[in-house]
Amino acid sequence: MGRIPRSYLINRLITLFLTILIAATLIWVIPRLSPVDPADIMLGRMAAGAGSVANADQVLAQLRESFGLDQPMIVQYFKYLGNTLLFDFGLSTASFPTPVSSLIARALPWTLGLMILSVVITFVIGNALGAFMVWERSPKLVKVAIPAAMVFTSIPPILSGLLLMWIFAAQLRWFPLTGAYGLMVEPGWTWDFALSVLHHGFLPALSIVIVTFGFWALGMRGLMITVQGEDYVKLAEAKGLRPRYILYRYMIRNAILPQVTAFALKIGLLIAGQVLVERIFAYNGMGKLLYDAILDQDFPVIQGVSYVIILMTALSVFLVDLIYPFIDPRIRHEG
Amino acid sequence: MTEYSTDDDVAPAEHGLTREDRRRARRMRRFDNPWLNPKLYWGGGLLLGIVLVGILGRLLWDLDLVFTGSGMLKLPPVGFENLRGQEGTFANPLGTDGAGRDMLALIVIGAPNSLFVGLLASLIGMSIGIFLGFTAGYVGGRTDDIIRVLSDVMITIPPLLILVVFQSAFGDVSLTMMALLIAGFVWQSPTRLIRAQVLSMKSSGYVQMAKLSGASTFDIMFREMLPNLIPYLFGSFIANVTTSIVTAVGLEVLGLGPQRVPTLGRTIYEAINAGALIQNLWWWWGIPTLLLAAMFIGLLLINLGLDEVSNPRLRKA
Amino acid sequence: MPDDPLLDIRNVRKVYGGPDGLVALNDFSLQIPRDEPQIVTIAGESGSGKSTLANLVLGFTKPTSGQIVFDGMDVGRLSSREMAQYHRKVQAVFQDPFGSYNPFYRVSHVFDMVIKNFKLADTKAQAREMMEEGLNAVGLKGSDVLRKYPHQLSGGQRQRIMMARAYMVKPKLIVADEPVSMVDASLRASILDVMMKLRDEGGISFLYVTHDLSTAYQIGDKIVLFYQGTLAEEGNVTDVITNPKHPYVQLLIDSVPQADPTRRWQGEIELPAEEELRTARATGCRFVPRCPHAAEVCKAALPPLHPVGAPGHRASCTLYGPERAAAE
Amino acid sequence: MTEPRNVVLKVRGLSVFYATPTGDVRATDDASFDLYEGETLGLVGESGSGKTTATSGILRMVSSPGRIVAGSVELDGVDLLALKEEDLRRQRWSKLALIPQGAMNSLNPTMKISAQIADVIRTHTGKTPPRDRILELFQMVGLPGRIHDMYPHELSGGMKQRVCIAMGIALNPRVIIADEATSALDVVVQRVVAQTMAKVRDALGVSMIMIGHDMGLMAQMVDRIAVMYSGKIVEIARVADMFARPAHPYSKILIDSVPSLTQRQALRITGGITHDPRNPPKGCIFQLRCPYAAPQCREPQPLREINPGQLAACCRAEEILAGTAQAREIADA
Amino acid sequence: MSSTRTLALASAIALAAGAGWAQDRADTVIFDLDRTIKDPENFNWFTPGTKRMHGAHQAMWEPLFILNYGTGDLDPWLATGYEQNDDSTEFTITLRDGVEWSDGEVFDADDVVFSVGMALENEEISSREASTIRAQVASVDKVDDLTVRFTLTAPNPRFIVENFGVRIFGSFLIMPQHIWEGEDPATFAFYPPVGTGPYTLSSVATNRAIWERNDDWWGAKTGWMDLPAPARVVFLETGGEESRAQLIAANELDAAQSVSVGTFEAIQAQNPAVTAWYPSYPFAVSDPCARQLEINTTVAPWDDPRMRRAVALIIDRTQIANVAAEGATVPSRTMFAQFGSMEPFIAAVEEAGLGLPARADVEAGQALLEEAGWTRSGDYYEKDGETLSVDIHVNSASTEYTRTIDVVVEQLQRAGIDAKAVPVENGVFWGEVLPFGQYEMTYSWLSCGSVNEPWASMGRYTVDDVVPVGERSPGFNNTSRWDSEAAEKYTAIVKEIGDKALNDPEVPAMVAEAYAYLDEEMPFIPLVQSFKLVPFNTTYWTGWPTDENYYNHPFFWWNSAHQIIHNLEKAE
Repeated sequence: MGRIPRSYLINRLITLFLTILIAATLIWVIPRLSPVDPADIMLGRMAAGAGSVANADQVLAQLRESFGLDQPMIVQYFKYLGNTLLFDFGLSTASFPTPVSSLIARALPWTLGLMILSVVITFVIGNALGAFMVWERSPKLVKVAIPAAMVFTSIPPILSGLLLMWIFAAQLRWFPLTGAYGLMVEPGWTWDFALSVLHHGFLPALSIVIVTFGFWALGMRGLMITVQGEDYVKLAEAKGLRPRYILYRYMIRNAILPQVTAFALKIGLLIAGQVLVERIFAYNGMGKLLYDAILDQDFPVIQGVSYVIILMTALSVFLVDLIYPFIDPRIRHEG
Repeated sequence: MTEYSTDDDVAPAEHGLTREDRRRARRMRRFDNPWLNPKLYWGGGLLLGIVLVGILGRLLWDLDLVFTGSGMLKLPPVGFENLRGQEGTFANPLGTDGAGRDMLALIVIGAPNSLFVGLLASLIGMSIGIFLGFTAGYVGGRTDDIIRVLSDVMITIPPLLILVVFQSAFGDVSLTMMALLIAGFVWQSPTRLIRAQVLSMKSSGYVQMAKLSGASTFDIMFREMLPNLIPYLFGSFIANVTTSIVTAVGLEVLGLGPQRVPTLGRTIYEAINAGALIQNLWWWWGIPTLLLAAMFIGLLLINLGLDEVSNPRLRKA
Repeated sequence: MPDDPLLDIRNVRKVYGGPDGLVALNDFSLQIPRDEPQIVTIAGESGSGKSTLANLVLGFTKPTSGQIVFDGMDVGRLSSREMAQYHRKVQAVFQDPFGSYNPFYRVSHVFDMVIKNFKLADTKAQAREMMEEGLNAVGLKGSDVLRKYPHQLSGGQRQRIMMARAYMVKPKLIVADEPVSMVDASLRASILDVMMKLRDEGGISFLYVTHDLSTAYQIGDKIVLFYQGTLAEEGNVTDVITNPKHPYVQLLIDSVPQADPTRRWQGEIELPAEEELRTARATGCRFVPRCPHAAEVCKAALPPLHPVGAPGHRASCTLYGPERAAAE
Repeated sequence: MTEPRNVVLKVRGLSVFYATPTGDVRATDDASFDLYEGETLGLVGESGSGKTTATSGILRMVSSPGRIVAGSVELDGVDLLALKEEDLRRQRWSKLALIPQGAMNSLNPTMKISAQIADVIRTHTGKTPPRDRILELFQMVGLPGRIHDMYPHELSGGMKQRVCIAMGIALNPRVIIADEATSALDVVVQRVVAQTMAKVRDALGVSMIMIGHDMGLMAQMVDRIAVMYSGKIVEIARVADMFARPAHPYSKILIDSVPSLTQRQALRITGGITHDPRNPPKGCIFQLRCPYAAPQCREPQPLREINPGQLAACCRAEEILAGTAQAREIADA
Repeated sequence: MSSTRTLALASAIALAAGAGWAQDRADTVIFDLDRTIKDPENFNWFTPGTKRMHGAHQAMWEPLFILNYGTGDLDPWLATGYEQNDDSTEFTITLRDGVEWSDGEVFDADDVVFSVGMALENEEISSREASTIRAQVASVDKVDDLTVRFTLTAPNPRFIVENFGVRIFGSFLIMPQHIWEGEDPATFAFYPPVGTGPYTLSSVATNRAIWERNDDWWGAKTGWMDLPAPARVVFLETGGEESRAQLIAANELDAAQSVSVGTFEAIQAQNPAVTAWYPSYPFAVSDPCARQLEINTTVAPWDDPRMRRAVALIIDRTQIANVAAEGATVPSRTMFAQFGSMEPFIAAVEEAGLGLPARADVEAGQALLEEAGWTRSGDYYEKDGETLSVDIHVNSASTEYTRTIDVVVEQLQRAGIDAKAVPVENGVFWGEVLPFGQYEMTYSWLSCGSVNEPWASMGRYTVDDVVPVGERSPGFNNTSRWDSEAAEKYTAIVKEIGDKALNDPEVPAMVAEAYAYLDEEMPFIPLVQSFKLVPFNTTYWTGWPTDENYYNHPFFWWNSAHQIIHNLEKAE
């Protein structure tokens, strides 16, 4: 274990590259299959706001040029690929002429923060619940938790968000209704700001947590049951080790391994699920950005956000694959 | 430390049994048959219930009530009162939504629609999965490599995103179209699963026996291997139905997906957009959510049951 | 007789995983005569190549080099139709009596398959009769077992049904791959007995693949002993077991626990570390790292088979050939 | 032959049942035996005979749907079955260690070998053992020191089995139970491991219960032997007595079924049918397969002393010993 | 974690975050912002994408005039008045004396000339106001420090109200020359921004902008107007109807963007301090863009005016108001938005016996169909074996749109026309369907424009703007492609109106005359007024605009919101 053979690395890098290439191509090709001219859409939005547009043809020609739509498709495609690799997604059509990359750069930290917060909580709670559900010594209460957990999983995250907002923010007033930090708090590396961010992030994170932890719990339950039947767990009991130690070191440690891979794969889905939660909490992350972009038909932004999310997923899968041998000594990279 | 096994080397004695014994033996066999699993039945029952709502509702209820303005707006279910003090009537037993559409009619049409998308997407995904999985596992070599890399790559791409791009570009789609799109993202895991199973089965005793018995490749794949894959296929199918419904509802709640066809997700989207929560129109968002929950719990139970079928260890826990 | 053997294995070599891969079977030759049914034991530890040989003979894998000729057919080059014909003549019984059954079907499925694919019977009644006959040969009754599911039978029953199935095809050769190792001791005899009966009364030869020298000694005619893919010693089973020549075979026989408390193991043996075993795969005698008689000459090349007494009794060891003397 | 010896482990009336909807399966039924200081007792039986269940009962590690129905397991006078859970945990391994079957899967794949030995020492002594102590244990079982920092998957089967032995002796327990400890190994490796086990046992003077199905291995390793059939102990005797003159028909079949490497002889085949474990026959458990079954076998057959040191559960034991028993006196029920 | 501990932790955080804010809240007015501030550090309003409704043009940048929707007059703001020549090609604006930028520099005619000059000289700056200026203005000159003269390319009596009067949403905003001088107006970020208003930017992020009162504001110094009461103005992104409703109910918002009637009722049930334009049902105020059914007059059978009139008669506009708007709006009497300042024109049309009744007359409609040769057979009308059918395109972006069309479809179906709704994406709708005439009928509000005079709306259906189907309608005008004899006569009268001064007394009669052609041929069918239900919270602030306190409309996201802020008073 440990050392990563070069052939394996190359193999994985090729898959990574392919993933990114295919994804980037898909999100470029699909909008172009649509019969609609993106420049028309932009003009249409101007009209939708005001009812009319003066000098429409002149504006259109200008838009076409600034989006490179006057060039042949194949040139557009390769330019797109090249630019995308450099994180240049062009200009937003809805908030022209802001570059998409700067919109993403502004939104990304919030999404990452919220996601890491919720994902870590979900992962920990879900897996712990799943583990305790199987563990013989855990209280009965925990063992009936799974059906309850799964009921939550069926709720769309937007509803859980609204319900939580209704209960904890509107009625109980424990948490703020919207935003990523307090109205009068200035962003910066201060305690006030950090506390405010935590305080504001709690409900959005929770609404993601309660609809996703069931997934982890269920997965962990299955894995734990398998591990529970393993001979080494029985031997550990015969060894007279303390039950908690067995639970952590012999059971969870082994059962959690496949969950780590699932974790990486889930990251992309999580951001997708975060879209609406960010919207209702007016939390200005990638999800909100994407949601607005969908409403505005802002394809450069949709493409950019999708690309970044896919990149994150692909990279996290790639990284997990690379570090897997370090957490599971049985796995060796095969060339 | 093998577990105590009751099925190895012990043939049940069939001699000198009284009628009582035989009845007991029959009951015992039913217990031994893993398919007779309460979870499977409860789960199946829940789903069947939703299908029944669709079928009976079509027979017994006037579905024209699903049109805008067919009733008073925001009427509560029978026995409740809304904020304006209007009481529910039997003309709209589950109340109406903000456009005066009858909730019962919405559900009678919407719930089977949501299930339909899930089932169709999963069915198509499974078919692709079975085809590619068997090809990869049985043919192997370069073909296997290509299929594996492709499915690895596709597993990494979050389907919702691609669907969002697609939907934003194309606008309205039909239920079938949406199912087809989702199907494009649910074939990977059955492919992987079947490939792995086919690989392990390829060297199993009974496949070798079938070869020795002169069975054709077709027979081996579909008469020997496939029946034994049924619990896995079924499990994977059910899991995919869940994924597909989640994806479809996700799109619908974003306001994407079919615009004109009532689905549970679409109804929730409209409820949220109209501020149903603050208006206390709980039936508007609550009933579809409840049905979705029933659907997911049904699917979950079936899946848990299937897990127990294919993995006897789970039966105890 | 030697002109046209039933089974002729000629210098067969099987390498897994490319040219530098693991040599599972190294230039092996064996003949089973046509008109004198025999039980030929293929013995060795796990990883010795004996199961590879079974798979090669059954046509499940193809040799890397060399030929397996059965009844004039080159087993490595059969089309799928010819393979079916081949399997009418060569059948098998596997180690795991449970795994050999498709759990989805009733026991009768294993018979139905053969009858259908090999067109053994024209009518249902005829088929039924055939099954019954096959089952009678192994001491079972069709009404007791055919309608059951495999898990409802005991391990011994399952394995005997497998024998009945193989017998029903009326093959000339049955590859029995560890047929009794997963069957309880008190039931083993019944299966071994069926094998002997099929040889003596059915005229069927057996390739009896096993790690258990005792049963081989009890029922076998000829024995071939493998060590890490190479043939260590071969000969008449009585000669080899009572008078082993190869140091490995000697060690092996010495290590079999005797069911006699008065004759316990004498002395201790050392096992080399795994690395040494691995490096030993390259050239020369594979047993060098563990051999008490190892000499430099043993590392040079794989020792050829030297006759060691009784006719057909040969061992691959420099102790019995000229090269050792030459080196010393 | 009758030197007075201390009883280390006293098992009385141990019954472990498995619940099924149609009644209990009596996996181990009323098992009683003594284990003397320094001796090795063999517990043989075929699959389903309940020998492994008996081990679980002794270790009090029966998992659902099984349960210990009755009996006592006294280790140095302390009844393990009556202890509180925490006290039982302290007794485990320090007094009663286990060398498991299938060492392949008995080691935690994500822990280093040394850590898995160290944790049991630390738990029971409260002190982390020095590296030297672990290496010493390795040496005792003939393992190289370099495996200290290795993971289980890096070892061969024989080495893993020896790791388990090293683990078993780490706390100098009073009793070691070796459950089919060598049955998955190749013949030569089996011999090495078995001899290692014997050597360590003799060096430490520990008592041992060897569970197995291989009569040959039993003959090599044990002092006394107990034969189980379908949950019942049907005979206990010194190993020499057992092989020379078995008193129970099943013991006789087991011994006869071992093929010899010294002389070719006709195969001896036993007939009869095994019974449904949920529905055992009344009386002798073996009557359906017994070649000497007689009408009186319908009565319960307790374990009784036939000769000094030899107990058997058969009403016709004397006849069998004398060679006068007539075969099959009752028709198949 | 135990629940009590969670609770304790939560309240600890809440306390820490909320400390000190309570007393500030009373001095702060919080407005709703319905979108993300995509690029918070860019205050260049010349570029498209609205970069001003987060307070920039409500609290910082002041307009020259503000159109009063109640009176139809232009209330002077940074300007004191204007004069125009007889043919409306030259306008002279007088600026207020003493106006200062928030950085202390003087605001004068140079700034106006410079700002307009930027719009004229830079083709690439593309905000709607800038491109309108570019289309209309030939030259701009400084007469003196407080006087500016515009020379137009063509007569336009509405020049001031269109460009500097906040007619709809914004006006052409004057930028400080001393900062913009030498910058590229297409890329300059203008951060931190400077304006003449009583507030300066304190902090801005993607979800909110905070403005602090400038107690040194020129308006107070010159005595023109008192300092506004709120010490701080916040524009806060709320995210969706549900959360804005909860925020305003929880007193965390003082003015919210439009909500539905049901939501408003729910808010009021929780918080009686929340009010709207009308104190009771229907609460809402009209929006300047009345809704209509646009008909493509080139497609058979709808090229027959009788058919269009038939549809107009069949549609029950009261039901639309009740179902789609929950009764928050009323059926349109004419094509115009029903503001006080439009009343003379609407009345003139009605007096001429034109306009539409609130209720349907299905039988009259069906008679017209039969007159056109259709006969009813079973469910639908038929002619020459063809069923009478129509596809109605509808933008799927809002449920208001789809719901209205649902109702229309039902009404037409019942009357025997096989109507079908075709929902299309927002972008497709505006990008393809409307401008290129790719529809039979569609739901739109393209007669939008008039709020104090009739021409802006009427001028959009002249024959000058007719293009064939498949070509882009200029400025989304006359997308119906109404091009008949009647249309030409209509066009002639409308052009005449366009050349008259804003309050010329002849205009109402001319409107009625022109409207007769429109009414006869129905290139579009006015449906209902659109509505905005804007909730205001009186817990901390009073003085919100209402029907009774009609100093102007309540659209606080418009450039006119300066008036609202100045009218606010602390609640007792």
